Parts: sequence; C-alpha cells; structure tokens
Amino acid sequence: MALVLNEEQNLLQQTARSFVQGKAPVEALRKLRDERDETGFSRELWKEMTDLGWAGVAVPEEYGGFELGYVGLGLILEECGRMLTASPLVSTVLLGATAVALGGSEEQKNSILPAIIGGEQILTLALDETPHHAPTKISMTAEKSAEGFVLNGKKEFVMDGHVADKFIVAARTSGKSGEEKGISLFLVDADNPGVAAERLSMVDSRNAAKVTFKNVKVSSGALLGELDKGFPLLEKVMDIGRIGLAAEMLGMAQEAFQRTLEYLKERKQFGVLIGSFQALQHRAVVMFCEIELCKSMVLKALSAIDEKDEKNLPILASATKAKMGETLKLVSNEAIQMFAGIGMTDEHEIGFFLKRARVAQQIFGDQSYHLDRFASLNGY
Amino acid sequence: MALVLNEEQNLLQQTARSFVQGKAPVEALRKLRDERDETGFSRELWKEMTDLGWAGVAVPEEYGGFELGYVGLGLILEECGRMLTASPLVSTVLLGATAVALGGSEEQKNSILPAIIGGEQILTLALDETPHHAPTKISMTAEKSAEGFVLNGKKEFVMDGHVADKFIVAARTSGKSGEEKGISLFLVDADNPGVAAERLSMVDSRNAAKVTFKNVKVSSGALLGELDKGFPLLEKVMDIGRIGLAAEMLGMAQEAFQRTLEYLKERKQFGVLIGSFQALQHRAVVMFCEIELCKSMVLKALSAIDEKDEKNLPILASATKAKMGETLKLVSNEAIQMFAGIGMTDEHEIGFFLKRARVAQQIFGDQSYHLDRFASLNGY
Amino acid sequence: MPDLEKFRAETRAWLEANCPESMRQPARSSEEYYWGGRNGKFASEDQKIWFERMLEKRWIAPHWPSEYGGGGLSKDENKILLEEMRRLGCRPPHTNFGITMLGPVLLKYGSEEQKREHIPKILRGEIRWCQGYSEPGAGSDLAGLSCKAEPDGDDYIINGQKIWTSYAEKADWIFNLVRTDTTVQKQKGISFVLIDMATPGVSTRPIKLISGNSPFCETFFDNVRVPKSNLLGKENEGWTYAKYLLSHEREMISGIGDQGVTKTLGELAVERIGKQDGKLADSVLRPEIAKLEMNALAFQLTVERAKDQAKAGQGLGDVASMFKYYGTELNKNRHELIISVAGMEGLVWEGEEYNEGYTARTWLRTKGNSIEGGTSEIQLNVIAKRVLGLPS
Amino acid sequence: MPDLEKFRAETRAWLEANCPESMRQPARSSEEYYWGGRNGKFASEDQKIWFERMLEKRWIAPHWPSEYGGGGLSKDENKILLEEMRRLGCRPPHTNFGITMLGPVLLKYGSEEQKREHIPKILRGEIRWCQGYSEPGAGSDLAGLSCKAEPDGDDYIINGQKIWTSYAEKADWIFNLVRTDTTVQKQKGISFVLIDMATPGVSTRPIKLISGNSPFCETFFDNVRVPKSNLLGKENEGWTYAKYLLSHEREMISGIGDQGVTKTLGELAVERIGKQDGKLADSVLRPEIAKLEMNALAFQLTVERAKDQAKAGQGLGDVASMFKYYGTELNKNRHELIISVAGMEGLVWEGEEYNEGYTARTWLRTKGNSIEGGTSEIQLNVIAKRVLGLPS
Repeated sequence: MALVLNEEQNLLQQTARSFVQGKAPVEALRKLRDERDETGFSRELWKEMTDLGWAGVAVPEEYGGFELGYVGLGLILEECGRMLTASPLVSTVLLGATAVALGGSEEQKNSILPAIIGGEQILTLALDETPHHAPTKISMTAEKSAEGFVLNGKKEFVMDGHVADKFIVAARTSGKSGEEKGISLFLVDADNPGVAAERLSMVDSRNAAKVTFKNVKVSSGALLGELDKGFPLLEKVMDIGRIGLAAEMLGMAQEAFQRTLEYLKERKQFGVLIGSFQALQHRAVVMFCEIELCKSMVLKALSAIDEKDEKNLPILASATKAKMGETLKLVSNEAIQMFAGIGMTDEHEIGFFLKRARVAQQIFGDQSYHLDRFASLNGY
Repeated sequence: MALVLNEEQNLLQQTARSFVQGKAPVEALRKLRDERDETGFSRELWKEMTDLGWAGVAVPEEYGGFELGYVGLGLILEECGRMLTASPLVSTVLLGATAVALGGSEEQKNSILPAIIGGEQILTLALDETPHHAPTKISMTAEKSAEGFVLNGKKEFVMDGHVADKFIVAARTSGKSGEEKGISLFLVDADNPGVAAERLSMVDSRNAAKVTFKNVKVSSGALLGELDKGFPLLEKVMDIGRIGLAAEMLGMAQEAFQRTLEYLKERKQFGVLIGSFQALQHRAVVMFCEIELCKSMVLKALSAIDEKDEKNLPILASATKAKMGETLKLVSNEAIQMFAGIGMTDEHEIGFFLKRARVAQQIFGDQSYHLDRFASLNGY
Repeated sequence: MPDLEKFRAETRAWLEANCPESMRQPARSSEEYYWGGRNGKFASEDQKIWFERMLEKRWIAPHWPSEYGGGGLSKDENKILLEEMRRLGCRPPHTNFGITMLGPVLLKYGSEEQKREHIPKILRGEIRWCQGYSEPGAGSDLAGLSCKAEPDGDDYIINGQKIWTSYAEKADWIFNLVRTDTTVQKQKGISFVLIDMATPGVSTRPIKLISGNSPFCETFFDNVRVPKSNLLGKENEGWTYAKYLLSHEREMISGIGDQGVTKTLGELAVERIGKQDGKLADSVLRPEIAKLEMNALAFQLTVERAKDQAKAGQGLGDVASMFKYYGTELNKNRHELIISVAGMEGLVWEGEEYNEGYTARTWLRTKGNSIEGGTSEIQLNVIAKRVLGLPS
Repeated sequence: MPDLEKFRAETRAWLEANCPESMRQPARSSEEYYWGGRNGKFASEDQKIWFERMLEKRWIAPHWPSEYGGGGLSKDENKILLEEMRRLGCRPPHTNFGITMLGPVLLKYGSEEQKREHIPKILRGEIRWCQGYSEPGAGSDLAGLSCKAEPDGDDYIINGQKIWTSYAEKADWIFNLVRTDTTVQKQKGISFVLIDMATPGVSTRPIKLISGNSPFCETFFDNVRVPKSNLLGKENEGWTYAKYLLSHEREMISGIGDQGVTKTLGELAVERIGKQDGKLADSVLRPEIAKLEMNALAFQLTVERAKDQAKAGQGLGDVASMFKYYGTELNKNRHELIISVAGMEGLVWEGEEYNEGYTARTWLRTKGNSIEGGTSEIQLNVIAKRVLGLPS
C-alpha cells in the first residue's frame, strides 16, 4: 500500500475531525474532570460515535463492520488524540473488538462484535499486574474446574476498568510468571460474582482501575483462543493496540505543536514576536521533523496491520511506539517551556497534553520497553 | 582539599602553558605527521620537559620526585592537551611511573623512577588485547619457569609501544579471560628477545603499536606487585590513567571551544557576525556549561588521587572519564560544524582536535564503558 | 580553627537536644513548613517548639546582624550551622520570602527606620512577605512592567496588576516593583515599594497550576495609597535593587528539588524496577539514570568549586552564571526519570495509597523551574553575551 | 501494470546477463566509479564492459529524453530499473556531475543548441563536469558571490575564484555562477555560465580535507574569455537555475552514505562487540544503536511517503524540506556510532589490514554532509520561515 491516504480515508479523517472538534474538544475533558464525572467519559458522545460507525470501522463486514481497516481506525484515533477526547474507543474497539475478531470462536464473534459495534458493550483488556508494562509477568491464575475455570488475581491500571461490561483477562493456566507459555485469555463479565473494580484517579483524568478477581467462575466457553497458548494472540492484540495508541499520540503531538507554533507567532517579548528568535525557530523545526517522521511510521504500521504483514508487525509496532513516545515527550515538554508561565496554569489547555502524554507513553510499554524489544527483534 | 588551585599550582600551570604554546603548538604535531617522524614525538622536546621536572611531578621525593601531586601532573597534561602535544607523558609518567611507584618493590622503584624522571627511559602499559578496552579480557600468558616466567601473547594499541624501553605487561598467570584473579603484571625490557612492536598509523597521528611477546623469558624479579593479584594494582593505575587522560581532554575541549568562540566573533555571513545568531549562542553556552562541569570533575578526581581517597576513586574516575568523553565529543563536533567549510580542510587546525578526541575517548574505556561501570559501582 | 570546631560541637549538641524528632523528617509539601504571618498557624506542636527555640537562639536568620535581631554569626559559623542542620535533617524553623528575598535587599539598601521596622517582625514570624515582580504579558521582559505609582503629596497612588506573586493570598506585605517614570528607558523608571496588603484596593486571586496546587496569585492594585516612606532606596532606582534580589532568587531556585531527596535515583530505580544479572532490569533506563547522576555529581562539584573559589577570594566567577540554567534543567530531567522509574504508579493523581499524587505533582511543578526567575532561554542569552562576549 | 511487470522481468534478466560480477560489489571509494572525461580511464576491464553495455542500452541516463541520447524511460520504468539495479547491487555505470547536477538544469533551461552540444558528450563519458558555486568567505551566503563576468563583444571576461569545486582538477567543463550585475539586489545579478576548463586563465588547486582525501578544489579565473553563447538561460537570472539545481543536490546529499551499506549497524555491532545473554554485550551502546536504527527506519519511510504523495499527485509537500537536514544529521550520527562500535580499530588511519583507514576517513568525511549544499543551520532557518511560517 502506498503511504498516502485515499479519498475514502481523507473523507473519514475530515468527518472525524469536525465531529471531534465540535463535540468533544479539550474543554469536554476538563468538564469531566472538574465535575468528577463517575463514568469518566460521556455516554451520549459514545452513542454518537458508535452511530457514526466508529466502533465497527476495522471489523469485517460479516460481523457487521465496515472494513475501513486499521488505517481508518487510526485516523479516528488521531483526531480523538488532537482533542484528548475521552471515550472507550481504545479499550472497546482497538483492543476488545480486535481481540475477539482475531481470536474468538464464531459464536464469540457473533455475540460480541455486533454488541460492540452497536455501542451496547464496553470491553477492555485486563493485562498488567505491575506499574510497568510486562505482558509475560502474569501471576493471576485460572484453574480448571468441573464447569470451566476459576480465576484469582489482581490487574492494575485497567483502562475503563470500572465501567467495562466485559473483561478480556490474561491469566495463567500453567507455567510461571515471566513465561510466555501457559498464558490463556478469558472473557469475563463484569457482573460475575468476585469481580471488583476500584477506579483510580490519574494525572490525565482518563479512566484506569484496579480490578480484582476472587474465585471468579467462568464456563469453558469463556476461553478466548487456545488454552495455554494465548500469548501469540495477546502479543498481536498488543501490537495493534500499540500502533493504535501511537496514532492517538500522533494527534496529540500535532495539536500541541500547532498550538505552540501559533503562540510563537502571536506572543511578544521585548517588543518582538518570540517566534522570531532563532533558537526557538530551530527547536520548532526539530519538532516538525520528528512529527513528520512519526506520521510516516504510524501510517506504515497501520497499513501493515491491514496488509496482515505478520513478519514486520512486531518491529513496526515497537519502532512506532518508541519513536512516537520520544517525540511526544519532546513536544509536550517544549510546548510547556515555550508557553512558559501561561502554560503552567491549569486554566490553559496545553498542560492537559503534557499529562495525557506520559500516560499514553506508558500504556503497552514506554520507550525503554520498546527500544529494548526493537533491538532484540533486530538481533542485537 | 578545596576545589581551587593554590599559588604553587597556578604558577605550574602558567609555566606549562607558556612552555607548551611556545615549544609544542599544534603545528608541531602536524610536522611530525607530515614528515612521518619515526619516533612520533620530539626527543629534544621530551628532554626539555624532563629537564623542567615534569616526569617527576607526581613522584615521591625519596625517589627523586617533586611531590606536586597528581593535581600538578593534571595541570601539565591539560596544557599539553590544549596544544595536542605529542610526548611520552601519559605512557611513561602517568602510567609507567604511577604503576612502579604504587606496586614496585624498593629495588624496582630505586632503579626505574630516577630513570623516568631523568628522561632516560620510556615506559608504557601493555594491556588491551582487543579494539575495545576490556581489562579483564586477558589471554596473554606468563608461565612459571625455572628462572622466572615465559610470556606469550599479543597486545593491541599500546601507547608509544614502538619506542618504549620497558613494558608493563598484564599477563595471565592463572584463571581465564574475563576473570580478575590470575592477572599479574611484569616489567619487560623492549630489547628482550621475542618482543616485537609494530607501529600503527592512527587518526590522531599519535603513537600506538601492536606488540607481540613470543617465548619472552623474564626473571622472577620482573614481577610488579603480587602474583595472580595484579588486578587491584592495575585497576588503580588505570583509574589514575583515566583521570589524567581526562585532564588532557579537558585541555583539548577548552582550546577547541575557545577557538570556536573566537571564530564566532570574527566570521561574517549575510553581513553579520555569526556569533550574533541566537541558535549558535545557545549552543555555545551549552558547551560552556559542560566544560565548566568537567573542570570541577577533573579537579575533584585529581585531588582524590592525591588525598588517597581509595573509596571514591573508581566512581570519580568513571564519572570523570565518561563526562569528559561526552563533552569532548560534543565540543569537537560542534567546532567542526561551526567552522563549517574551513574546518573540513586539513590546512586548518581544528580537525586535529576532532581526531585526537575520539582516540582519547577510547583509551581506557569510552563513555559506554564508564557509564556502565559508574552504574554498577553505584549499585544499579 | 579550634574555635570553629568548638562551635560545631556545641551547635551539634544543641540541635540534637532541641530539634524535635518530627522536625527532622523531610517535608512533603510547602504546607509542612512554618510560614508565619498575621494568620500564620503552626501545623504541629513540634513545629511551634522548634520555631520558638530557634527564635530564642536568634537562629531564624543566623547570619543577619544581631542589632536587628539576627544571629550575628560569621560566614564560617553560619556554614557550620547549616551543615549540622542538614546532617540531622532539621527543617528550616521558619520559611518566609522576607528572609530569603527581601531581607538581603533591605539590609543592603533599606533605611535605618525600615530595617528597624520590618526585620524584627520578619524574624518573629509576625509578617509574611510576598514578591510583586512579574506582570501579565511581560513574561521574561521583567523591566517592561507597567504597574504605576503616581505621587500624591506624601503618598503614592498605585494602580496595576502583578502575576506569579507566590502565596500572595496568605501574605501580609508585598515588595512591589512599580513604574515611577514612563519617559525614560524602561529600566530607569522603576521603583521598589513596600506595601501592606491590608491597604484598601489590594486584592488577590490564586492561580491554579497544572500540578493542581496554587502557590501563585494574581495581585491587583486599585488606587492603593502608600506612604512615600515605604519606598526602598531611591525613586527610579528600583531596578538595581530588583536585580540584586533576583541574583539571590536564581541561586535559590537552582537548588530546588534537592530538598527532601533522601534516595538516589539509582536506588529508587532498583527499588521500583528490580535487578537482573546484577544490573537494573530496565537496560535502556539504566544508562539514562547513570548520565543524570553523573551530571548531578558534576553540577554539585561545580557549585562546590564556585564556593571554594569565592572563599579563596577569587569571586564566584563566570561559572555561577550557569547555576540557574543548569540546575533547573537537571531537576526537570531528574523528575522525568523519576516518573519513568515509577511507571503508571507515578502518574496517579489522588489516593492515599499513592501519596495523593506526590510523584506526578512534583514532576509537573518542576516544569516551572526553567520558567520562573528568568527562563532558561533568558539565562542562555545572558551567558552568551555577558560571559562569552558574543555579539548582539 | 502487466506491461511494467514485463519490463521488470526483462530488465532483471538483462542486468543479470550483462552486469559483470565485480560491478555488483559495493565500491569502497569514489575512485572505483567511472567518472569519464577527456582523461577518464577505466579502472578495470569489467568497468569498461559495464559502461559500454549500459551506454548501448541508453541507460546511462535512463529517464532522459531519447532525442538527446537518454533512455526515454517513464518514471515508473526508471524506478523499476533502479530497484532492480539495487537488488543486484549494480554500481552506476557512469558517475558525472553532468548527469546528476547539470543535466536536469540543462534539460529544463538550456537552449536546443546547448542540449545537442553537451548532453550526448556527457552520456558518452567524453566530458566530465564540475560545479562552480561557493566562494571563499561567502560560505552559506551563496548568493553573495563576487566572481564577475564582464561583457566584451560576443564574449564575457571572467575574473574571480571558486572554492569547494568537487574534483575540479579532473573535470573538463565547469558550470559556474558569475556576477553580471553589481548594482541590484545580490540574487538578481547572477548568471549561469558553462566554461571549458581548458580555456586559458583557468587553474585549480586541490584542497586536502580532514579525511586525508582531496575531493574538492579551489578554482581560479584570470581573465578567462568565454563566448556569450555559453550562457545558460537568460543573463542575470542564474539564481533561479542555481536554486533548481541545489534542490536536486540537497536530495542527493541526504542519501549519501546509504550507498554500499550492506550491514545494518546492529549487525556490525554484534560482529565487533559480541553478545551477552542474547543481547549486544555493550549495554550502553545498544539503546543508542536502536535509536539510530529506529530513526533511520522512520526517515526512510518518510522519503517513501513523500514519493508516494508526489505519485498521487499531491506534490512532495512540506516534508521534503527536511530531507537534507535530517538525512545528513542521521548519517553523521550513524558514523559516530560506527566508530564507537569499531573501537580503536575504527581509528586506524593507514594499513592494508585496516582497509587504509576506511572507517575513520568515512566518519570524517560525513562531517561535511551537514555543511555542503547548505548547512544544517541554513536548512533550519529556511524550514522555520518557509514551512512553519515563523516571522523574521
């Protein structure tokens, strides 16, 4: 696929942009935060998003989707990133629908995917058990029982964990923490007895929760994918998640940069526009270059998902998440420094970008994690 | 000791500066290079340096030295660094005299130190066997024989190796490559049968040689320090060497920066002085700051040698060598970029600083080596 | 020298006997310090005891002249006292911009009456001060201020607005830069005025920061009448006093973040991330942490070197010009690494289990270090010109 | 599409049959390329065969119009040919600034006579060209040139000096920027003139670089008489043509260093340093190498994206402005890492065992990448203004 958007994709991007900027600008996130909204996003907004078909953008037609692919979903995520829009798009669509579509049985697909597309179910992935992303460090257990499995364990920082209807849970059916083998995935309903979610208040005002599973009984039909061999499926879902998240981060970086650039063109100091200072100009160009590089990587990585380029997907996912993380860190820090005093105030929106940046960098592995993985995948 | 020079030290620095700038400016190195001088330094110059007492600056009085300490030797090295002066100061004095003074028997000290101080002997350390500094990776062997030891092996990139009168050789008397235990140090005369040195042509036009030892027989009196337990002595000599080398690098960095700064104040582009461009100004200040930091580290590390602060010496040596390496890399690269076209020509002297910089960075471990060691010494 | 050693021994013994245990723990927030003032409250009985004992000992400002209530200690003695306090971990008994900022200016440029009026009140914690320097829209161009003072008999009438006034809503008095001459070059028409904030027409509004805290205010002056006797030094020469104060402030800010740091970054990383094969398990973060700690060591040694130089009578030298710039950038980097080391836990905003978001809030607060008291860019400009002599 | 696939298959078969084995190895120095010219010599029989076969095939400049001796290939065909050549590792059969630099300008702005006169000679390797742009003291201010051409009947008389003329001492003709009007704004008085270097009064002096090589010369013009018919385009409009050429040159330079790179940096590092516990043994270099390779991948994808955009009719876009800057900085970093990876071995200057210092010399040569063809600083200025619209 050429690294350029086609007409359909351009249209989707335009639609997404005007929708998000109209209905869910940064101000909306501030409102959710200041009102201590219990859901953490607007259910009305999510209804409108799913009405637009966004939850089915990357889902195959046979399950009610629209087959615009992950490039399409990436464009929507990017636009949401620009406005820091809070919604279950990542948890439910990027992760949930992807995991079910890739690993689910026909029955699972037929029951879950349409519910996701229709906006009736919130799904999420319950994976990490420590403050640092470590997908093989799974201690949570799923023991075989007469009717199915019994789950016990604790998951940390689960996205939308306190409002999810269903969890995709990574648990250990054999082996020990640190091993890839022995990890299995399960679909667990939130109202299943023994499931308890405690919401956390995060710096980015987005949803995360600690979820505990205490003797949670599920049927054998709850298994998603193969027993003991859930890791390759999980890895693929994560790689897609990393790339989708990078698309969201790309939107954030572009918007933060754009706002900074505008500020440089209007703010005066010592009687001249600060954008005329050469040192700031050069630093702005460095940001511009890094963002352009990220654009190419994100587009290439999204295309690789659609092209089912299994061979290059892991390397592209790690390179993209790491590069996007570095760039977003740079841009969010430079933005605050260039906005200076006003950027330090809560009243100004630029700080929201800095706050969301670090959380997005952490999810599914920060730069350290992915540079290490990138090096290993490249054989060094 | 306060981090400030006393009167005696200030005087020594002034003397060294005027001597080096008068007798051995960068032009002298160019001459040695262009004339393909076989010695690689001027023996007349070395005679003058030793007449000034430089070879005995850090040697105890009882062996004919002047007890001005390593702070004193560091000041001389710094001034030599400014002019890229080629001499056996590092090989013979910083390494050779230090090793003998620290590890030698009374007999060895009495016979060798006065000869070094008098400029009659060139010593050097024959240590590394690979292109990367790795002091425990020693495969060269010294086997016990009736009369003493028989040495076999090869040493790479030995400073002043082709003109040395005596080598301090690290060889294995037990254990295997990678182990600290089993390394012993030997004093080996260059005219001993079986010793052969092949000079290498290096980018910095300074001396390095490949030295082979083939069935070289030495008496048991050739052992420097303890059998099998030479590593702690070697490590200390290397740490002192690293700090002294950092002093030389500090001189280089200051001189390269000074020349660049002067160029920024005289070179015009588009009708204005390039030193008025804010982006270049900020980059110049960054260099200034890093050099100031290095000055403090080098002085502190040199003082730590004189104060026999054994506890902090390794950490200070690694921090200083790594920081100085980073700074010199930055300054030498920025210098070339700021001198632009003229800096790329062999005719201009600034390129000599770039060339010497990378060699000095490598000797006794580059930034990678020392950051790793610094982290390990700090317990992480 | 034996005198100083004796002083050290006595000081140590006195501190050990008199500093309450709880006052030897690092403070987690500015609220844990005693700020004094008309509405000042002690956060604990220990805090009160500690303040009163130090006040009695005249060690609230130990090196100020004793005639105004200072401790009258020599430089060497003062250094020893600070070293011993640091050794024990003693908190400062009283925090007040009157001590750290206004005091030195007042002692140097104030009239005898002003010194006798204000200094004892500062030391006794009766009056809490704040600083009126920055204005909206002026930013780094501090001298471009427009808050004006017009003479009216024996008074000035002050109108205008200040921003970034630290804790103004809790302060009693403000030292304020005002414009008294608009016809000359901007630096030459500025005066330095002391204003009681209880005067009619003074009002404040806190500014909430990205860290969620509100250490700063906007302060408004609406026809505020101030006696001319509250002018510090001479009219229109306030810029000189302001710069003298700023140079003190910059040194102070570059030290920010070192307070209360008990663990090294490396130790923190090992605790949070663990080791593998004897090295920090995150092999990518490890060299970044090592670089930061190497630079922090180099910076600390450089501050030491500057002090040693000054002590040797060679002046602080050019090197001191970089402290504000380098120190604040270093501190920002340190906190970026701290949140990397903490992972998701470092990004929690509230909750007792997460220390109410202390890690995240501190990280966010450090972003201001390279802005307040002169941005990093301003520092770089100044060093380029004044120290390196680069042309304009 | 099937046509293109057929073309690809035929091209591949032809190259496999006709490109000698030794011409499929990466060249280690510029001398291993065939540069042509009056004194041009083939370095080997294979080089001669390869050149002659490609000449006969009209693939010396495959996408130039066939009426002047070019191959007349479409853009797509040309791309396929280049891809297939890269796949096999085929060296370019002929290297000549007449092809890479002058050709595009000549084809766009030259007169019919000029095209018929010069292009076939370039293709046949009869005339080797060099570029006369920079002048001593002008540096980045290219338009500030002073080498002047004064009219004298049907001729110009040229006086002045050029610097950084690549391989001028081996070239036959030079395309030279001269000043033909000193009374107007500097960009408006420049003309673009073609000069036979055999003309009396032209002389050259090689400049030795820090890499030890002398790819550049100073070139002197002392009352050199050149017919006015050698003017390209219009008098005083040379700056337009010069900029057109420069934009081509910048793209070319940003690709420098990718030629002949057969091993990735990671592979090289493993070979030179070895592994420990499955990872590169140097744990500090490892993330630096990973960052470089990550950036190189991102850069390569960005060049691809720009091409795809252009192909889709959207133009090269703003992104192309960064290629020269980013590409050259990347290449410098790559070579810094290569010498780190090679250790002391990478710093040897001479000796067959050390490939005559190839690693060190190449590293030194890359320092010029961010200087020649417009310094990185100039690129940053230009992007800031033209692309980001930042004010002057």
